[in-house]
Amino acid sequence: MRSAASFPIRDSLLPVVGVVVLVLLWYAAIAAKLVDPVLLPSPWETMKAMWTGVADGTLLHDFLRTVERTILATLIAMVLAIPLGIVLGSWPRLYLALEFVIDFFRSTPASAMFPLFLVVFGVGDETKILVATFGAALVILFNVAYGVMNARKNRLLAAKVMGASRARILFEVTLLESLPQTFVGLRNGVSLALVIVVVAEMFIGSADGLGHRVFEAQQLLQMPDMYAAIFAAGALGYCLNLLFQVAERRLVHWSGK
Amino acid sequence: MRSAASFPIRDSLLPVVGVVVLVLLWYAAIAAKLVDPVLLPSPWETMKAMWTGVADGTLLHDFLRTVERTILATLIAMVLAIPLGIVLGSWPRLYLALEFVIDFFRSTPASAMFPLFLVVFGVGDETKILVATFGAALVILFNVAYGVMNARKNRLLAAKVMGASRARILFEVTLLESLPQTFVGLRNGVSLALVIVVVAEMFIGSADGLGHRVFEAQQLLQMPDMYAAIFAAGALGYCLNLLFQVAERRLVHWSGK
Amino acid sequence: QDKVKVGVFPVATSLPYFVALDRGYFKEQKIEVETVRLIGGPPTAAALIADQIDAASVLVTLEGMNTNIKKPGAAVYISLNSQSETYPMEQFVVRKGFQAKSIKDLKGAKILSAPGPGNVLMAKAALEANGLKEGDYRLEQLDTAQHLGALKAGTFDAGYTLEPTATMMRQQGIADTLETGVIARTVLGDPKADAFVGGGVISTRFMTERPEVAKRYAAAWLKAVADIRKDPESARRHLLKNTLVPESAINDIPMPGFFAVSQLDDKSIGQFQRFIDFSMKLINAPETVDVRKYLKTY
Amino acid sequence: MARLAVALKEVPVVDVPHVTVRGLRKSFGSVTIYDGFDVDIPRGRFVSIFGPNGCGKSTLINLIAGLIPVDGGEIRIGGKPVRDVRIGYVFQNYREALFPWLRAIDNIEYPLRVAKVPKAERDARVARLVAKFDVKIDLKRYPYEMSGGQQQLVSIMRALIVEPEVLFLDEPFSALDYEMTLFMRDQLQHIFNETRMTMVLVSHDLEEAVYMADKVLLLSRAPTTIADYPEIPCPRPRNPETLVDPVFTQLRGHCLDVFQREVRKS
Amino acid sequence: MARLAVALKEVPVVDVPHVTVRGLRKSFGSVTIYDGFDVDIPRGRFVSIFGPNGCGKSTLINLIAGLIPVDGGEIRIGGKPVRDVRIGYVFQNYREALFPWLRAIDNIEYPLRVAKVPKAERDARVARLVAKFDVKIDLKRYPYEMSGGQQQLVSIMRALIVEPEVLFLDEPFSALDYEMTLFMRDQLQHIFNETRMTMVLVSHDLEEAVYMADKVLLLSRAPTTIADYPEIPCPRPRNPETLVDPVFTQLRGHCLDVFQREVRKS
Ligand SMILES: Nc1ncnc2c1ncn2[C@@H]1O[C@H](COP(=O)(O)OP(=O)(O)OP(=O)(O)O)[C@@H](O)[C@H]1O
Ligand SMILES: Nc1ncnc2c1ncn2[C@@H]1O[C@H](COP(=O)(O)OP(=O)(O)OP(=O)(O)O)[C@@H](O)[C@H]1O
Ligand SMILES: [Mg+2]
Ligand SMILES: [Mg+2]
Repeated sequence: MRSAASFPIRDSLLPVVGVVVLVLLWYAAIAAKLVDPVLLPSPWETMKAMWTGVADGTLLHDFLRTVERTILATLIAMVLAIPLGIVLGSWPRLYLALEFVIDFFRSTPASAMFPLFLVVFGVGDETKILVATFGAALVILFNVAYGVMNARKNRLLAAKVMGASRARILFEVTLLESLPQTFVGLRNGVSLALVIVVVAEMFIGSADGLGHRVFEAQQLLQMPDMYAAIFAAGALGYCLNLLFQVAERRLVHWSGK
Repeated sequence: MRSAASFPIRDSLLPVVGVVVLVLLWYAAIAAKLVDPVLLPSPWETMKAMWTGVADGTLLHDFLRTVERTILATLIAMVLAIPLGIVLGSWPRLYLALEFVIDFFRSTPASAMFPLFLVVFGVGDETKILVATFGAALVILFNVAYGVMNARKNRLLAAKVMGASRARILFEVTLLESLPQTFVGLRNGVSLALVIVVVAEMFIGSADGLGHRVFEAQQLLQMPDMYAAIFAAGALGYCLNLLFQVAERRLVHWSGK
Repeated sequence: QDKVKVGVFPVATSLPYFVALDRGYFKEQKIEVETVRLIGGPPTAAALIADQIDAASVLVTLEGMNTNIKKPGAAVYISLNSQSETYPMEQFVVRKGFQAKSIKDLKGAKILSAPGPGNVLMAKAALEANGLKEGDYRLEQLDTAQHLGALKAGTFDAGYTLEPTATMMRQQGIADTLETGVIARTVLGDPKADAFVGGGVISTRFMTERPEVAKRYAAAWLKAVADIRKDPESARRHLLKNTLVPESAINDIPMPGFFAVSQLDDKSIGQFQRFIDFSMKLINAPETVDVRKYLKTY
Repeated sequence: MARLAVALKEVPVVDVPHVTVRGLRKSFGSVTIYDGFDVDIPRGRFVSIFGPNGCGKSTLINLIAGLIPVDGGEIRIGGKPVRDVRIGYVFQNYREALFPWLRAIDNIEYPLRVAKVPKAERDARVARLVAKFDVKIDLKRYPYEMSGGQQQLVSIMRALIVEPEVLFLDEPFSALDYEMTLFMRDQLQHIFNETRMTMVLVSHDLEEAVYMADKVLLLSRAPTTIADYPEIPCPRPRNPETLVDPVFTQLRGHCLDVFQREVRKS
Repeated sequence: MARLAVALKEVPVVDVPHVTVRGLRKSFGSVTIYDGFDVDIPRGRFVSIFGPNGCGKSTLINLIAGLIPVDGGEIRIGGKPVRDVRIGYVFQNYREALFPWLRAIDNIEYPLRVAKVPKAERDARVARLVAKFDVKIDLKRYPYEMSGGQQQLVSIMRALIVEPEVLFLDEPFSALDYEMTLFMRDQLQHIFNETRMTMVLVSHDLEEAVYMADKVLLLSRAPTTIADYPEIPCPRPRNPETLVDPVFTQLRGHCLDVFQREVRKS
C-alpha cells in the first residue's frame, strides 16, 4: 500500500540488493577473521575462480552436465508424480493407504537410498538421475495430493452438478484448484532433485558435474574453486526455481483473488 | 461420497495395507532374483536385524540420538523461520530482495555446505544440528512467506478496517490464513532436517545416530543392519510428519471449508 | 576387442590401471576397458556383488575379504598393495603448533580419523599399542576431504589420515607426520613389514565365465605392475591425468608397494593372513577367511 | 392444512411429480435439519422455496442435486437418481462457484463443453443467450475482475446455457441491482414459459417468491417440515399487473402469515 | 440538478460534512471507474448508495474505508485520514470476511479485543448486542458451520459491536430472510437514532435504500458520476406507515426515474 516513492530502489534491482548484502557480510566475516582465509576465501577470489572455470570451459561443462541430470530427473518426476498425486488426492482412502509409505520414503535420506539404487539400477548415470527422480517425485506427489485434498469443495460441486465426469472434474477443476500447491511442490521438487544430483555426483562418484567439481576441489583444498562450484549450484537452483515461478505467475493468475 | 460398505477395510487399517503391499513387492523382487540377496536382504532378515538392534539397545540409542538432533534442529528452525517468513511474506519488497538469496541457499545441497559449517562451527554435534537447522529453516521460511503472500486479502482487509494494528493483523489474521501453507513447510522442513542430520551423521562423522549406523553397516556390507537403520530413519520421519499432521488437523480445522 | 568394466577409484593406489590404460597394455591384449568411477569401497563392493563390474582398480583387502564372507569369490586379488614405513600410506599427523613427538604424546588430544570402521578401529588399536586407552583422547571419524580444513582450523590436534592428504598437509605447512607404517607396526610388529591393505581385484564370475579374457586382462594389469616396480618415477606421472594429484606434488606423493600375487612368498601370505585375521576381529566379523582362496596367480 | 389455492380456483393442470423426496433425513453433527421429510416437485412447474434463515433451504436443494449425501431417505428426479439427470444450479455462493481460471464467457460455455457440444454450436448458443440477456459487461474478463452482481449474472447464464431438466436457483438475484433483478425475473419467466423446465427457486423476497411461482413451499424452522405448499394460480405471463391482482395479494398475505407464525414459534 | 428534497420540505439540520471525497480517481486496468469524483457525506446522517451493478458502489466505500488505494484525489473523514478513524464495515462478501478460525461469538468480539476492551466489558457488550438482536442461533459454532444468512448476521453484529464513527454496510441484508431483514432494518434504524453515527448503506432494494436514508446517493454507470443526491425528509422513527407517506412514495418514484434513466443511457 505504500507508494513506490518511499522506496527509491526499483523492484527489478531488489534481488541485487540481497546479493550485495550477502557479499558484504561475507567480507565482514573475513575482515573480522572469523574464519581462516584459506578455508573461506574472499568473494573476489571466488569470483575469479568462477570466471576462470567459465573461461576454460570446465565449470561450464560440469554445470551443463548437472543441469541435464537435474532437468531430466525433474521431468520424469513430474510425469510420474502429478497424475499419481491427483489420483491419490481425489481418492483419500488410497492416499491413506499409501500415506505411510510416501511419508516414509520422503523422510528417508536419498543418500541412504544410494546403495539400494546402485544395486538395482547399476553404477551408471541413470542411477544418479533415478535417485533424484525418486526424491523429487515424492515431494511433488505429496504436494499435489495435498493440494487436491484441500481444494475448496465449492467448485468441484459446481462442476459435478453440471454433469462433468469424474475424470473431467479431476483434470479441469481439481487440477486447477490445486495448481498453487502443485507449484510449491514443483519448486521444492526441482530444488531437491538438484541437491540429490549434486550429492550423488559427490558421493557415488562421477566423471563430471558440479558435485564432482565440489568433491575434487575439496580434496585438494582449493577453496575458491569449491565455493565457485557451490555457488554455481546455488545459482542453478535459483534459475530453476525462477522458471517454475514465472510459469506459475502466468498459469495461476487468479491466486489469492 | 462412496459408502463405507463398498470398502470392507476399516480406515485405520489402511496404512497397514500400504505397508503390506510394499513388503510383498519386496519379497517379489527377491523371489524374481532382481537383486543379489547379499545386497537386498529379505524383509524378514531386516526385521530380525531391527529387532536385534532394539533388543541390545544400540539401534534404540542411535535412534534417540537422531531424534534429539532432528527435533532440536527443527525447533530452532521454526523459531527462526516462522517469524521471519511472516515478516518477509507481509513485506513483499523485502522478500523480493531476499528471494534470490533464499532460493539460492535452498538450492544449494546441504552437504555442500558441510565444509563451511565445519570450518565455522567445528565438528561437534552443534554443526550437524546447525546444518539441518539451516536447511529446514529455508524450507519453512519459503513456505510461510509464500502462504502469507498468497493469503486471500479479504480477511486482512476486514481486520484492517476494524483498526487492527499491522502487528495484530500479522499475528491474528495473516498467520492463521497462512497456517495451512505453514504446515506444509513444517512437514517438509522436519523431513529435510532429518535427512540432513542423517547425512551429516554419515559423512561428517559421528559416534552415534542412525546415519552413523547406516554408514558403518554399509562399510561392513551388513545389509540387514543397514536397511534396518534406514527403515528406522524412515519410520522416524513418518512419525515426525504425523505429529505435525495431527497438530494441523487440530489447529486448522477450517481448511478447505 | 573384449569389453571389461572396471570400477575405478581415482587415487594413487589405482596406479596400475592408469599405467595399463595410458600405455596401451589393455589394447595390446585386445581389451576395451570401460571406466566406471566409484568413490570408495562400498559402491565398489556392491558393484562387484551385483555383477555390474568385472574388476576393480583397487579394493581395500578388509572390505574385499568381508565381501567374500558375504558372497564368496566376489573379489579375487590379482595384485596387492603394501603399506609400511617403506611405502607410507596411513599415518598419524599432528597439526603445526601441537607439541607431540610420538603417538604416546597424543594423550588428551582431539584426534580425527579417516572414516569407516576399518580406519577408526585400526587407529584405536594403534593408540592402544602405544599405551593410550579409550578416554585418554577423543577420536572422531571425518571424511578425508575435511581433514585439511579441520586441522588447519584447529578443530583437531592430530589425525590418523591417508595419502595424499598427509602430503598436502605437509606441503601446505598445516601438519607434520608423526608416524607412518602404522598398520605394519601395530599388526605385524614390524614397521617395515608388508601390510597388504589393498589390491587390484577381478570377480570370480569374470574369471569363470570369460577365463580367457580375464587372463589377458590380468596380463595387461601385471605388466603395468611390473612397470611401476621397475621405474616408479615415470609410472607415477600417470597420476597427473587420472587423479587429483597436482603437478607440484607429483614427486612427493607416496605410493604403496605394488606386488603381483605370483611374487608373494609363504611368509608374505602368512603376514597377509595375520592382517586379515586381525582386521576381522576388529570389526567383529563372525568368521575369518582363508586368504589363499581369494588370491589368483596369473 | 387447507390447500388455500385449490379452494380459490380450479387448477386445470394435473401435477405429475418430477422430483420426489421420501423420508429424507439429514443432520449436521448433533443438529437435525431433516428427519423424515417428504415433498414432491411437480414436472414443468415453478416452485419457490421460502423459509427462515438456516431452516435448510440450501441444504434441501443441495441434497436433491446430489451435492451432499443424504443420511437417509430417497430422492429421485423423474424416477431416476439425480446423477443421470441434467440439472442446472445457481449457487448461493456464486463467488466460489465460478472458475477463476476461465474468462466469464468460458465459464458460461463450460457446461456445453461438458456436454460435448461442438465449438460452433457452443458459440452460437452463448451468443444467443448473451443477446437475450442484453449483457453489456465485458465477458472476456475473469470473474475476479467483476463486481458481485456481474459475477452472479455470469453464474445464472452458466446454469441456463444447457437447458437443464430441472433448474435450481439459490437466491440468484441477491447481488443484482434493481433494474437487473426485474429484468432477470422477466427473463427467467420467459424461459420458463418457453421451455417449461421444472424450476426451483430459493428466495428471501416474498413478493418475488410468490410472483415467480406456481407453488410456494413454505418451510418451518429446523427440524424442518412443510408449513404450507399453496398453489399460485395467477395466469402467466405475469407482469406488474399481477402484483395488484387480488388473488396474488391474498396469497402473498397468506404466505406471510404462515411464515411469521412459523418463525415466531418456539 | 435540482435538490428535490430541499424543495419539498425545509430541513432544519445544517449538514456538516463528515466524509469528504475530492477529485477521486480510480481505474482497474483500462477501465476507469472514478475520474474526478466529489461527494460529501454529512455527519450523523444516514446515506444510501444506489446504482446499477458494477457502477462502483463497493469500490467507493472500499476507497473511503481505505481498503484499496486511490489513484488520485483526497478522502478525509472528519478532516482526518481514514486510518485514524474508528469505522465499521459489513462486507458484501461476508463469507470471506469472517474469521473461520474463530467461533461466531469470538468473531463478534474481535473488534473489541482490537480496541483493548477488558474481558468483562467485552462479554457484557456482546451479551447486550445478542439480546438486542434476539439471536437464536448457536454462536459457539464456527462460521463455516452456519447458513449464509447466519453468517451475514454475525458479520453485521461484528461491525456494530465497536460503536464506530462511520458504519459502512455493503448489501448487508442480501442473504437474510424476510423477517430477519425487516427486523435488522428496524434494529439498524434504532441504533442510528440512538447513536447518530454516520451510516452508509449500499443496497439494491430501492424501497430499502429510501426507507433507511436521510439522503440517497444515486450513481450513474461507470465512469461514475452523481446522478442525484436527494434528501429524504420523512420523519424518524420510520415504520410501515412511512411506506405509504406521499413524500416517501414520490421520492422513491423520483429515484427510480433517475436510476432508470441512468441505466438506460448509452
Ligand atoms: N457444514 C455444516 N456443518 C454444520 N452445520 C451446517 C453445515 N451446513 C449447514 N449447517 C446448518 O444447517 C442449517 C441449514 O443450513 P442451510 O444453509 O441449508 O440454511 P438455509 O435455509 O439455506 O439458510 P439461508 O437462508 O441463511 O441461506 C443451518 O442451521 C446451518 O447452521
Ligand atoms: N480487482 C478488480 N480488477 C478489475 N476490475 C475490477 C476489480 N474490482 C472491481 N472491478 C470493476 O470495477 C467496477 C466496479 O466494481 P464494484 O465492485 O465497485 O461494483 P458495485 O457497484 O459494487 O457492483 P455490485 O452492485 O454488483 O456489487 C466493475 O465494473 C468491476 O468489473
Ligand atoms: Mg442458503
Ligand atoms: Mg458491490
